[in-house]
Amino acid sequence: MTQAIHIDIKNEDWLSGIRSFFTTVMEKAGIDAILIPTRLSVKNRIMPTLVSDPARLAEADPLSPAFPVNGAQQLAKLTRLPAGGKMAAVLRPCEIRAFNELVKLNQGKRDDVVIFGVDCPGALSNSDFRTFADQHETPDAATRAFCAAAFSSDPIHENLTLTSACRSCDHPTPDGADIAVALFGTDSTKGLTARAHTEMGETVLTGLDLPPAEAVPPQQKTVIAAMLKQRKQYRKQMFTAVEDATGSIHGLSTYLADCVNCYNCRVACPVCYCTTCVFTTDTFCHEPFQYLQWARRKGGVKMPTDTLFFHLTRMAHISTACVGCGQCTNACPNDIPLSDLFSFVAHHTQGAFGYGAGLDLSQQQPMCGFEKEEYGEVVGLN
Amino acid sequence: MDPFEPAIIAFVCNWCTYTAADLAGTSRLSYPKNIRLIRVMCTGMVDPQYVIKAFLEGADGVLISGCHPGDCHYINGNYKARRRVKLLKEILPRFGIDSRRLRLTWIGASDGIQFAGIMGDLVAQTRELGPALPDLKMVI
Amino acid sequence: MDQKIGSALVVGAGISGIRASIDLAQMGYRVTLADRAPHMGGILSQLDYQFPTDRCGMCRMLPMVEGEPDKFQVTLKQAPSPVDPDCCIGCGQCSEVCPVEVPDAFNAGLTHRKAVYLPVPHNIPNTYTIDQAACTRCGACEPVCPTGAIRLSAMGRRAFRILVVDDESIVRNSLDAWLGDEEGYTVEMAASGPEALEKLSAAPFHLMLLDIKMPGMDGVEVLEKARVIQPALQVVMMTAYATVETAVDAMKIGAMDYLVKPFEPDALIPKVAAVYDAFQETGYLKRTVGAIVLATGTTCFDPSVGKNPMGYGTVPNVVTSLEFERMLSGTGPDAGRLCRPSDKRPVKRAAWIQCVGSRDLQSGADFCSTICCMFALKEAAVARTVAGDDFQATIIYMDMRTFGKSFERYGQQTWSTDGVRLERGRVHSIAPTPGSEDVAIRWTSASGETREEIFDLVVLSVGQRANDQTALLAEELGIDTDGFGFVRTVPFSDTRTQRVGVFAGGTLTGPTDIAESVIRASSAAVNASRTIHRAGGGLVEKTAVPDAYRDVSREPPRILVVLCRCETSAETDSDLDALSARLKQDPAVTQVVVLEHICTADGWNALTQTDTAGVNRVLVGACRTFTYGKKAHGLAASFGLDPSLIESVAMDDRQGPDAPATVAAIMAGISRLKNVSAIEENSIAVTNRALVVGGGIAGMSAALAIADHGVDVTLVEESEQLGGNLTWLHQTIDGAPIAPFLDDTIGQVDKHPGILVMTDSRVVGAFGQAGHFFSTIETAGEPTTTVEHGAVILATGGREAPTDAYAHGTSEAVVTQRELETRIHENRLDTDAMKSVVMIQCVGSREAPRNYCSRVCCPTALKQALWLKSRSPELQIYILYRDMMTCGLAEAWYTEARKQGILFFQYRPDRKPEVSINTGDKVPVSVRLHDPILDAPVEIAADLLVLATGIESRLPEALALAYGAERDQDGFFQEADSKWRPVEALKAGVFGCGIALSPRSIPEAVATAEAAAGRALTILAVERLPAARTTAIVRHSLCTLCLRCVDTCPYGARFLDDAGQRVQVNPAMCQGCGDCATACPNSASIVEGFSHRSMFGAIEGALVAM
Amino acid sequence: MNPQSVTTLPTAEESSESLDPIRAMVSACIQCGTCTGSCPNALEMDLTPRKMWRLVILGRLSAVMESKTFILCSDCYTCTLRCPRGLPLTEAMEALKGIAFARKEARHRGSRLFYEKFMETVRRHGRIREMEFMTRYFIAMKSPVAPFRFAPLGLKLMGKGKVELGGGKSGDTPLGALFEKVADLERTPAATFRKEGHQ
Repeated sequence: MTQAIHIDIKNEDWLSGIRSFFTTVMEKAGIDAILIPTRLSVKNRIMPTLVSDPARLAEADPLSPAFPVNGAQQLAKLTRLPAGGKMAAVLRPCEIRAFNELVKLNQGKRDDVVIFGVDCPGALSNSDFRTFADQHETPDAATRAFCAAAFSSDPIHENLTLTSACRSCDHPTPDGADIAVALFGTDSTKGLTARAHTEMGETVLTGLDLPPAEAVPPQQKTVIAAMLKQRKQYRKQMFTAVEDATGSIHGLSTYLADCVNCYNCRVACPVCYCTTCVFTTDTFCHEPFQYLQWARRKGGVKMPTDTLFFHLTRMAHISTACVGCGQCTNACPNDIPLSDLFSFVAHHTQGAFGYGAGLDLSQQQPMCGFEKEEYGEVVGLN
Repeated sequence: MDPFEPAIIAFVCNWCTYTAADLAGTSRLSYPKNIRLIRVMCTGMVDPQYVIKAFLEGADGVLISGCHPGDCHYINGNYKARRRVKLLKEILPRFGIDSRRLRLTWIGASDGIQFAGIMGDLVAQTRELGPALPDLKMVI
Repeated sequence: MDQKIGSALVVGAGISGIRASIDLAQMGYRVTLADRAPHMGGILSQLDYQFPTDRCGMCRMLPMVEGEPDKFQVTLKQAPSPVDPDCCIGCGQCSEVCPVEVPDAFNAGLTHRKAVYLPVPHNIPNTYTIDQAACTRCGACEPVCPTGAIRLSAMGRRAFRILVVDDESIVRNSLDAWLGDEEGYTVEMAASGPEALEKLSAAPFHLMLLDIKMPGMDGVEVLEKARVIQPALQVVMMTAYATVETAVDAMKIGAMDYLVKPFEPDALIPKVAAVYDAFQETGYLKRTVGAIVLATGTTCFDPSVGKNPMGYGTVPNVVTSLEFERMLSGTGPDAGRLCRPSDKRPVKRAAWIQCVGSRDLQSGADFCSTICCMFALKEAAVARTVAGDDFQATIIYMDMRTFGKSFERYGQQTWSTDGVRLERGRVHSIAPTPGSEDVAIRWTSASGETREEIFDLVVLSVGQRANDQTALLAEELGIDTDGFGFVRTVPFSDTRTQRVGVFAGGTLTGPTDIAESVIRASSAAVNASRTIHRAGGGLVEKTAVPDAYRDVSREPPRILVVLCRCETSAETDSDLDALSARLKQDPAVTQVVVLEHICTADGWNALTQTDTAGVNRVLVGACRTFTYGKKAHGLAASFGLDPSLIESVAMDDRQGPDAPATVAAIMAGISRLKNVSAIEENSIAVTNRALVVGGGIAGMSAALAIADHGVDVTLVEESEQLGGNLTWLHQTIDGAPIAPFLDDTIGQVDKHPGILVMTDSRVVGAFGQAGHFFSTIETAGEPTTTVEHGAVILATGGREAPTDAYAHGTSEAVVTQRELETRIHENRLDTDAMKSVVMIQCVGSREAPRNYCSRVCCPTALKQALWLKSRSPELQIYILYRDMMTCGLAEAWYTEARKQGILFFQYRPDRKPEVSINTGDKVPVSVRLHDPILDAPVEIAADLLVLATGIESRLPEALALAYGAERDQDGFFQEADSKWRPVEALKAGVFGCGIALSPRSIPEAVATAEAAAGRALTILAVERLPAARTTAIVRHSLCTLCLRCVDTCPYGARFLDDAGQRVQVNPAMCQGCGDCATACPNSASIVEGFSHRSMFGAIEGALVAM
Repeated sequence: MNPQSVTTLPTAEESSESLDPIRAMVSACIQCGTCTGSCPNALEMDLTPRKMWRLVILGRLSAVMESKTFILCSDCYTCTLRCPRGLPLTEAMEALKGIAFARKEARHRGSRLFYEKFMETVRRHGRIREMEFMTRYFIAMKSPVAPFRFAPLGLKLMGKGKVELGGGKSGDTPLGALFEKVADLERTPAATFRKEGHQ
């Protein structure tokens, strides 16, 4: 069985090399279709696309800084039930983690899909990407420019404002993929490595007939370590800022003051998996009398109501599954930095249960189990 | 000025703590009037949303109380409740809701006296903490 | 369908009586449950803690279908109660004024209570009762009762009306004094015949004392006329000596007796008492029953009456284990703080003395009380949690009998903690410590030295004794008791008495623990049911169709709020007005009505007659809730509304009606009503067939018990023949041969038209739910078949564990107990050629790999040893044991074995015997061991070494899992609750019995089989399984199929449907705990009556009121 | 023979069958130690009663005979009263004394002679005559120091008038016939025990 293969790169053109790699995958591994970020035919915008014709891979662009939606949700739609064919997907590390959480929630299955992950230097918010993409002549040029900056020896480029979720992300490598394509610390002249992390990955790699991987580039470790150091520092600052801003309900209300209850954040959230959110069901369809009663009690009631309730409930429901992808911030029409807040809460709730969202498929979600003897400290009055 | 009287919501399980509360009542044991008992079948039925709702509606303290470990009428609901309380205690204090405002206790059916005692202590402690959300001017 | 309703009488309302009653009632019988005590629960209502949880958990035995007692048709045989339980609101005012104080038996006499009292403080609903023996009938309680619930004056002797008719005032006055003032009857007087007749016309009387010689109308004439007015009246003539003949004539026309004047009270009073007793008799319920289950239980040994009182009653701070249990209790004398009785000092050092009144021939107990070892361990463990970790417990014991399922592990866990010390020894007596209230005790330790230690408190672990009631009952029913007063049963049964139709449950047939009591109760119940069934009484169809309630499902909520008013005052009125106005703010509240004293009969009538035409929900606020029992149904019927649309909330009568707590409760009630919809009766169809897996004695017994009820059974046996372990067993310890019993049982099974036996067959797969399972069965050489059935009983049994310890397998002279049994059975044992036999107990038991007691090995060793001894009296037999587990009546065999000269050596697991095999002419086996009594080595030359290796389970994990049941850590069937539901799995419809549960003897296996059959019949006997009122439902349009609810359900009541597209709930299995609703993030899963909307409303209501 | 030495079973000890009647009396013993705990003389005993009964049950006659435990039994019957098995322990103690005396165990010679001479005085006079009894005892003991060992006790008793000096005032009623009858019975000891029914 093959553990790792070499992806040939010509003229330092990663994009072409990767496209041809996935073409090989489709042809040799019996993949009927592959979910891969691909350019829209109509405009220089990128969306996850389920590609069945290998020729269409010419438009695939898994290296672009575009991150319009979290692909985990899309992959869940594809794998929820048997699809009648073999599929692959190319995902960012945070998308893989989100997908793992969805698998635990029976929303998708990994059995029938080969997941490819690509080292992720980070992404741009939707509006930043639009600006960035429009600055370049061709889509390829935009991606190349991004890669050149992002994978240079100094990974954070001055002109690229990655989202705060990405800048604080401490899992930039796709450890949960069946097959991971390494980019960090790679010598762009020498080609890339795809490494299998699972048995399924090994089977696929074995069938590709590609040359075995060369030695791991010596600088890979140091590049990743340097990046993580920087990100952890950013993360710390971000948490401190959130903590300072939201240390009271008053502070939290202020933080969320611009919220209009559009619920876009939860629509964009990959792990908020309910088809219909409880806040849009009859449970929160209050009687008119209710509003009047609230108004009578406090002298006034802000409408729409239940804003804080919504966000706190979301924290209770999904903070233990939050993978920090940043899509909530990305989706907010009023630019509330929701991702900072949720990452902060998730950091504490996941820490409390010793849980890492999406990192280990075999780890049970904290709210799905119990031990007979645990957390004695929360019991009693003292 | 009157001393601050906290409002406390107590979610009590039908089989143990509710019975203990009833026993305290029939035994003529007094416990503070600040406690509002809400009977649930099992502490495992207490959704974190209920706790959040209670605080947002103005509760100064929330108690969840059920059967002792190993004694749950529904086998293990109390263990699950304990995890949910653990979760809430990680979230709510970050936003200024003191961890001591959310309590979980085990009070068995024959523990009428303990029930009255715990209610007294709970009110005293919460009174000391003061109002939970003094700056919450409107229902939001 | 015109089916006879069978009825049964259960005597004794302890745990076994309740279990038997519930079983019979669930099978559809009318059950009369009788008890002497004014409350149910027996001794267990006094025990707050049970191991292994060290908590109570008794509620888990309650019928899984929550709800209304009358549904089970349990009728209480009741002497008329002076307190009307329907009216009593438990306010306690009567108790406050009662002048009588008596020791409270509930707290084992450690506290006092009034003559009017709550029998069990933590009952719900709880009503007062009057201890008629202690009550002086002073009447103080009657006027203070706010609801008129006390009818003392209409009770007992006061209700017995006597008319004294005599023209002499001195006679009238003295009779009034004797009968009225002294004896407490109601006495009225008439000075002449016409006056007497006038009184008789005006009011009923029970007895007339009638003078014969009166001016005007004489006694005989009065008698004639009186008999026309009140034919049932009893008359005693009073006559002077001269007119005795007239008196005799009077008796011919209906007088019952006469008295010759002058007479003393001693002559009169017994005659009146006899009439009174007869009058009372007629007040009792009389029922014709098809079978009787006796469950009158045992009583605790009273050390003070024994030869050796162990200081009890004389030395301070010596208490019985039952008293100690009450001392630990929250409702006990010190409210759950552990203080010693004499000076209320906290108890930090306590000693338990075991076998007080047990295993003691001097106190007439050649038996083991079975429960005390575990009882003491539990008390020690609980005491440590109550009194703190510095509590030191010392248990002084003879053998530590951790014989039951999981007992050994509980024991190890308890005695391995610091602060719990076990001392093998026996205390001979207890004397006071001069100058101190501490208790000093002296005993000889295992190593032989004499120890003297001082304790704060000494607990006597008192044994069990047959109840004094038992002898009376036995005599009346014509059944036998043994020398100890326990009821004798027929061979191979723990519950059948010699008299057909009379069965015994619980501890009546010998001391046993809770689980076994419950098992015996269920076994007795199913046997009673068989008797009734055989006599033509059937299992009942669902009788009455519930009243059709108005369909209000499409109407918006319109709520009527009824508030109860206790006192009329301007303040109350204005409070009520304010409250009404406040409630009416909610448009859903269409009407608020105030009624007076709903707790009284008038108030209740006013409530039931309230006009509910314009509303579709009703909320009643009163001092006490009416959600229990008949009242809720009564209201539902009079309002024509489904009971779920009627809510009742408690208003605190100590505060005004607008007190925040009251308002909060009412608002919560309104919120619940707004969000509730009438629930349609859920039920699921039942396949009336049982599958029994395993054709040993347990499987066969279960199959027969079920098939005898007309329910078909498929019995699957893996081997080619039925019989299991009984095929190699020779005889029982009391010498009963096993083969005839086995042949008879197999014969019954073979002949039974309702039982299909499949030998050489195995269950290879199964799925389904209670009421409807599908099992795939593979039979050797035949195509697989699928059986549809409503319940399954796993009776897969066990086998003797293999061993290679003590040189087993290397010599013909080393055998296991089973191999010995086989040699005896096959006549291959030459007892005459042997001089000595050694038996080693606990080989691989009570430690890894089988860390449990196999229970049968000690009695088996005794059986074999006694058999060998009877064959060859000169044969020397040595039994090497750790603790002799001869529980209950098996203890007598231990005594017998000792008397026969069989020698016993105790060994510790860290100092096991050593065995070597000799060659040549030497005696084949040498056994070396350490005798702890002599503290010296012993060497035994043995011709035969017999190893007791214990029993291991034969329940395959895959089989258990196929039915959604689990195995415990030792591989046995995991019961739903070790005490209260010992033969059923957590998953409804799946039962276990016999050795599959845990190692046990033949009668014990049969009892579990019958118990499992009885529990299964509660499902199989009905056509549709009713669902609990509070169950969870799935709102499919919201469901995202994450299956968290399926995973979290503790009852396995949720499943994904065949298409994998919908989560379904089996309403018969769902218990309504709501865990699924909490696990579900978007309320796709909700529990009826506890929706988020309703809970949010309750929370808001509570806080709005503040 | 040391009780701590190895016990070999089945017992090979000669003449251990003389223990059989006593074994039968105590065979139901469960070695709980209540007898030892309740015995007022236990502290003086070289073997606790429990150990001694164990040796009896194991048939170790010589080890039992070497012990003075049964000799020290003062027949207070506390153990018999307290024994949970209801065993006739005091009588078994007596029976052991009987065996020891019958075997003329050297170790128990003093006790044996004390009893013998006591009973002889009783046989001759129908009552105890202290001076004659002690004189006979001293002669039988053939020990020059024996009188001196008893001197302090004797003087103390004399001082209280508890010892009748000289021929005495009361008349004698010799009990020879009675003693012969008992001797007759004792020739069949097993039968006696069975008759008294201590099984």
